[in-house]
Amino acid sequence: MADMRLDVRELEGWYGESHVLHGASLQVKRGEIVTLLGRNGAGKTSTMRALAGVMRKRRGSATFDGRDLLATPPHRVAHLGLGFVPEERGIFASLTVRENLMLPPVIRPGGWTVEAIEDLFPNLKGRDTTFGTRLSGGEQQMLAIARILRTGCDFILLDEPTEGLAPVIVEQIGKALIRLKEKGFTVLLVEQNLNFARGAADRHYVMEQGRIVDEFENDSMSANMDKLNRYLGI
Amino acid sequence: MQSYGLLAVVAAVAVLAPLVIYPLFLVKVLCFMLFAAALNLVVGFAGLLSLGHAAFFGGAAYAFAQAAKVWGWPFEVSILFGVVVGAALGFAFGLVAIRRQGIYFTMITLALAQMVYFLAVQAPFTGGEDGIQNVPRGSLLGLIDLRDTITLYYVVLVIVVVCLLQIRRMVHSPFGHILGAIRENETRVTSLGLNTSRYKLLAFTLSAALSGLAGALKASAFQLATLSDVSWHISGEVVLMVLIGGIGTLSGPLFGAIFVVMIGHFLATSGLPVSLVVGLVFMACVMLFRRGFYGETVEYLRTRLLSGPQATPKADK
Amino acid sequence: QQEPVRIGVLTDMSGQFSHEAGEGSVAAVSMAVEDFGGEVLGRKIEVLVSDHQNKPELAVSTAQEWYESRGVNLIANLINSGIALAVAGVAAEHDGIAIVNGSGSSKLTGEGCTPHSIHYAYDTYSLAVGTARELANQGHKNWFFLTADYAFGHALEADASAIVTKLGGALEGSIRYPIETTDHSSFMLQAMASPADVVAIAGSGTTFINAVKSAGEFGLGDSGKTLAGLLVWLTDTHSLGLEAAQGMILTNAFYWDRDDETRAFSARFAERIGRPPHMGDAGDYSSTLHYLKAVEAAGSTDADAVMAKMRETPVDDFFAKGGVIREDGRMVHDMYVYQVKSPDESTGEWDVYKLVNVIPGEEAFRPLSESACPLVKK
Amino acid sequence: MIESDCILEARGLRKVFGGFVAIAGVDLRVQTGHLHALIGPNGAGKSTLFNLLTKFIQPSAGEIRFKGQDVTSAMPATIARLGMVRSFQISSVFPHLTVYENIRIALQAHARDTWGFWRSEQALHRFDEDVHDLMTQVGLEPLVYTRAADLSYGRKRALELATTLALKPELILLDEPMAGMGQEDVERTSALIRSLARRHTVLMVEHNLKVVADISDKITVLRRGEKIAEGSYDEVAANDEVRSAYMGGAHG
Amino acid sequence: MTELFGVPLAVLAGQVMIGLINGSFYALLSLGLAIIFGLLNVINFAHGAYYMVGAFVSWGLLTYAGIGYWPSLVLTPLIVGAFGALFERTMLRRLYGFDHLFSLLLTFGLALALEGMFRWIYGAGGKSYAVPPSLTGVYNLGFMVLPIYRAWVIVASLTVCVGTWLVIEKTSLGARLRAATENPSLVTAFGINVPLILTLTYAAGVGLAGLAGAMAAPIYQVSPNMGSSLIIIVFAVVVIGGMGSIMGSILTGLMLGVLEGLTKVFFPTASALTVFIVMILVLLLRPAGLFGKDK
Ligand SMILES: Nc1ncnc2c1ncn2[C@@H]1O[C@H](COP(=O)(O)OP(=O)(O)OP(=O)(O)O)[C@@H](O)[C@H]1O
Ligand SMILES: Nc1ncnc2c1ncn2[C@@H]1O[C@H](COP(=O)(O)OP(=O)(O)OP(=O)(O)O)[C@@H](O)[C@H]1O
Ligand SMILES: [Mg+2]
Ligand SMILES: [Mg+2]
Repeated sequence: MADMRLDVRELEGWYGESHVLHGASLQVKRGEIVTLLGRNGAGKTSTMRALAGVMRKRRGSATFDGRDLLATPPHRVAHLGLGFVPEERGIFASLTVRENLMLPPVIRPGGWTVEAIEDLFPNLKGRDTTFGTRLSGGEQQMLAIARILRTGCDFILLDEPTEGLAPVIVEQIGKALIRLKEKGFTVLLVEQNLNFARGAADRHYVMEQGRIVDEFENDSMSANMDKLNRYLGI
Repeated sequence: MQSYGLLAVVAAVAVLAPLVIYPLFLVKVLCFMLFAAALNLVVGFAGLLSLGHAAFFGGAAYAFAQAAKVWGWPFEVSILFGVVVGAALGFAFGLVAIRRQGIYFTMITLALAQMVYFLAVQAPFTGGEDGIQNVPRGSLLGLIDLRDTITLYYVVLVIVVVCLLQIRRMVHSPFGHILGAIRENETRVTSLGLNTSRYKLLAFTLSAALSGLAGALKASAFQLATLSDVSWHISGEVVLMVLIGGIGTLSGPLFGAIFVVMIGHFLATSGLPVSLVVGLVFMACVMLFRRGFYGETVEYLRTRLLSGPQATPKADK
Repeated sequence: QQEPVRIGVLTDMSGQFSHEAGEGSVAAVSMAVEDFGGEVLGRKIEVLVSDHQNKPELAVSTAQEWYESRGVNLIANLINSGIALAVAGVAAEHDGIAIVNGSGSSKLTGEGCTPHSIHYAYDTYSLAVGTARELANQGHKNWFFLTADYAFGHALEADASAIVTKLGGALEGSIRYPIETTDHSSFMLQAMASPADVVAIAGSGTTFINAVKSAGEFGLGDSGKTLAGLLVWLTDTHSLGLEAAQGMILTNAFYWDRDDETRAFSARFAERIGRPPHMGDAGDYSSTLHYLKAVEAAGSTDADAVMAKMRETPVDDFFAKGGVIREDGRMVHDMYVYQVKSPDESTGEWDVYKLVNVIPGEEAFRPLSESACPLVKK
Repeated sequence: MIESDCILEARGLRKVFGGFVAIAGVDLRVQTGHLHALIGPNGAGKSTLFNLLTKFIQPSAGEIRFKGQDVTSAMPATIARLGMVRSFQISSVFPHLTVYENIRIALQAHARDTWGFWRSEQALHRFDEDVHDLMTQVGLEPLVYTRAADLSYGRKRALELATTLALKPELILLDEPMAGMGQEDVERTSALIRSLARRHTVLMVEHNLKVVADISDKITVLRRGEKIAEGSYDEVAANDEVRSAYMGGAHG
Repeated sequence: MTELFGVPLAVLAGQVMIGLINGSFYALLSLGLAIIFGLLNVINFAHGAYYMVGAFVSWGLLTYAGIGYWPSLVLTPLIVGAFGALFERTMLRRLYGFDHLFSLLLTFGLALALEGMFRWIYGAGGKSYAVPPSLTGVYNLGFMVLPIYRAWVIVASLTVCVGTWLVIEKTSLGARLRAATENPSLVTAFGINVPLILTLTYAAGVGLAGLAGAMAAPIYQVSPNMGSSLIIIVFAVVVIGGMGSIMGSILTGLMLGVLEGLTKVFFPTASALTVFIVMILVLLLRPAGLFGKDK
């Protein structure tokens, strides 16, 4: 299938000796925004890490644009067009805001300009020389998203982007996601904020104990609310 | 129980050893065991890598030699004096160094120890590079004549065992737990309302006092105190002992001390280039046994035989 | 089968002093044993070697073990003054003998003297005497000291300045440089700025070599001052090179190219380890041989008996003529003052010194009347 | 004058970071027994204000009073000992210790049982019961022997809360306690915080408006280091400035 | 003659000059150390040993291959750097995830081993390396003679220092290096080949030490322990300058050289202590070092 971008089958993963992914399978098509939902500890972040190459001990198969992700050396993954915004933000303390922003190499043309980024996140304006981790928690989150937008990648792994952000900013990020989607970006999103997820996504996967256990179209979300509440323990 | 059996074997070996092995060598091993265990108290359990412990060890050796030889104080008082000097130096070092963390701490301890070294080179009472020789051993409490090395061995054995038990207790004590927590996340401990510097300072001083005891005992056994005891090579060597044995394990440093002291003796007559071999051993230990021989073995047994998810040794951060 | 006679060479085999002792002393002692025939009193002679790694406690425990349970009768070389003093003490408590050729500390025959120890080849006093007298004779009387700031350096400086003043010279100043100093040019400049006409370096090993190098670099020679080395090993001069060292005055107990006897020994020695012997090596050989002769004469290895024989018999070999071991353990023999040749004068790699003076034994060493040794009856 | 029902009072607090004004003269009064929420856009200075109150950083100007006592120049440890304890925005636990040990350390600190280097480990068993109580409160009891490092994000937050509670503080400062938690945890935790507020005073930073609306007694809104509104949720939610700067289209 | 505190000004001027020379050595050595620390978080205890190896390589090139001073100024850093790269690839790399204690101990062991090996092969006494003919002779400055070789050393090492600084601070390479230290796996996930840059950084750092060794060879005795007596001082320089601050180490190196030079005049016995006393004072008063940034 030509518009299939990410195809993950029976993905297993380990942190050292501890086995945390137990055969997760999921697919993402071009231009889709897909979320991973699940309780704390379900393995959402681990899935992202496994795909981005941060988690090294993996088994199963994961192809991205037809290429075998698991066989790609970790520093080549980004060059395939896969951008990663980690859960813990990963802002570098010894780099200034500017340096943090410019750090990921541009992998292809078409990335956002610094102006466009500052428009989306006005907080970052004028903070170029501040050290990264001096920013407030929310500002760090913005920076983490911003620097990936710059690289020109068109598939983004986004781990809880709204965590710690003020409602206005969350709204803006929601809009930004829609804009990205219009531009042809594909996004795999981990999100705890259900409202946000419903507003942005096309499809949702539900994870439990390192497996994908269910899948909904966004449209059928309301119909499946009971089931979802059970999964998420609400 | 099994461990009692093991304990009995160890005790028997310790008591009978001087019949087989040269007693002065054994005393040296004991002193370095104590020294390594004392250093491990700060390196392994408080996360403070000191490269300045030679100052306490050697400083106490000089103190002991001065007291016993020049002032003619009795054995136990002179030893105590050595401990006090070690502790005082440790306290002074601590006051300065504890304020900084990580490598800065290490560098300050190294610098302070170098200062002590230079003072020892130049101060009149240390005898410079000649050192202080022929220090009398005297007798314990005026009763037990220590001139016989075997007697001395048993006395040192008792002292060292008592200290090791105390160290063991300390590590598991309420204080020990706080230390461990400080090593893990100092800011968090501060936010729990504790002044972390004081805990580190106490740990450092205790460690220095015990190192001083080791140094004083060694000086009494060999009847001399010399520059080599305060040089940074000794600091490095004792770190090696701790590392080889296993940082943050209780019995590891003891094995480390035995191993390193034995290597020194073995190399003396082997005809091999000593520092080349020691350097290679050092590198091999870091690469292969990051938890130390002891820790690595325990870990192996744990994962292969028990395969239980017990807490791993605290070394690998 | 009788228990062999054992000689232990306790020295620095691989550390900072290994080029001043180490291999050379082992070779020298072994040669002495072979030359003696490998047997004494019908017992084989065995040579043990231990690398003390400059750790006094290692040296002491080795020495104790050797004397007590390994049947060692003589411990030889003993470089590193702390170790030499300690082992001399150990020897005194056992039925063993220690002969020091490595360390130069004059404490060994002073407050640290023992009935079982001998200080053989040289000491700080004799080195200072030779050089100071020679320079005074040449009319250089105003001295400036660059002294390594440790006991050995202090002793060299004290001994030399006592003689300089005795000979009517003046002390223009002295600088004590820390032993860790790598760059001596600063001190050299200060010395050059002083009115002294002799700049004496009271230090040894690499720091000595670096000091001499900086003297050359900053043109000490051009300023009309003379450089004096207070402890210079043949190997130091060799590794400095004549270009840098030429003209320097120094005192030594032995030089390989002194006469036919020394040349003969040196040729054999060089065959073994690839370089001629220096005073330590020659002393190790000579003293070992002297010891073995004394054992034979005494008919036993009992330390007191052998010591008595060694004192009774004068040393007469290529190293010393009519050398005598005094009651403080000092072996008294002639010392030699040399000047380093210029590259033009030299005909070979090791042809580095020319003899300028001989100091007779009785003048070369500290007189017994000034001795701090408790064994000396005054 | 400080009224007796006001546990914490800050006047004219100001903090400048190399020219950047993070807190521009804020007055804050926290009433005893209240659950007081601090909200505001990102970078408004909420965490900085927390840091100032707990003395992790020094204010450039201003005065802080806790229980009527001037603590402007006290050490962080002193503050904690007086009964004002915080949790961190970014998780702060002892990663290599187990959940159990993490909590026990806090109990030890509270009981001042920290110096006895000569005492045996047995002495620590007296805390067991309290540890279990706390673990149950935050829902961690199945994970007693798990190392903190192996916990998922949300559970680390719960653990941190438990250690904070162990200090039996009079005033608890919580910096985004619900960040990163799943729905399930959010509900449990907000219930927990509400129950806490019955015994302790709580000052809390939180972006989850639903939670803020549900449980807080009083809300202070910061923006760019300044206080722009204060009052009940309805009051501040009605404030236009607050809506445009912070809430956007979202209403509690 | 004019005097200051009883010391002729001319002598003082000479001492300052000498201090600068030593300082430029300190700067060159601590630069490499600072790079390795700042970017790899490794306390490279073997730095002094690499310096020593550099001097020996240079001596060996001349003795065994007849390669003279100028080519060896280029070859030596490359050879030493290549050795460093090999060491990093095979051993050091495996310790990155662990406490910095381990890399410190590993390099400590390497230092011992290298020193022991060279002593074993070449003896403790060392070798001499002649000043290259094109640089022999002296300038007469009036208050002192300045050997031409020493003047060259100042110029050369300062040029190298400033060049290195420019590369690290003014290029994106520097930022990548710093980021890679903090969180290598994330930087890798951004598409940067972290292992490669780390290797190159280490190689460059020790290459600088090798270069310093090659430049020192004609001045000092090329001996196995020439590094170990310097290493602690160089460490102190880096700590005083501010760990990881490149410019800090350069300036501090120079400053301490001069300061030490002056102590050698006024209080020679304590000159070895100067650096340590300064270090302790600085750390107490300015914890992050003179030029370090508070983190
Ligand atoms: N670094 C790690 N080492 C060992 N185990 C880990 C590590 N990180 C996470 N785990 C474990 O892996 C499992 C999955 O965690 P993961 O972080 O993927 O969950 P998550 O779904 O992202 O949860 P959350 O919503 O809390 O972020 C959990 O049981 C967690 O305890
Ligand atoms: N040490 C510092 N140096 C420079 N600027 C700082 C420092 N600490 C905080 N700031 C700045 O001060 C402002 C307030 O930060 P603070 O962390 O208090 O925000 P916050 O209200 O907690 O935001 P968030 O909701 O995103 O966590 C931010 O713009 C931040 O960048
Ligand atoms: Mg997650
Ligand atoms: Mg915040």
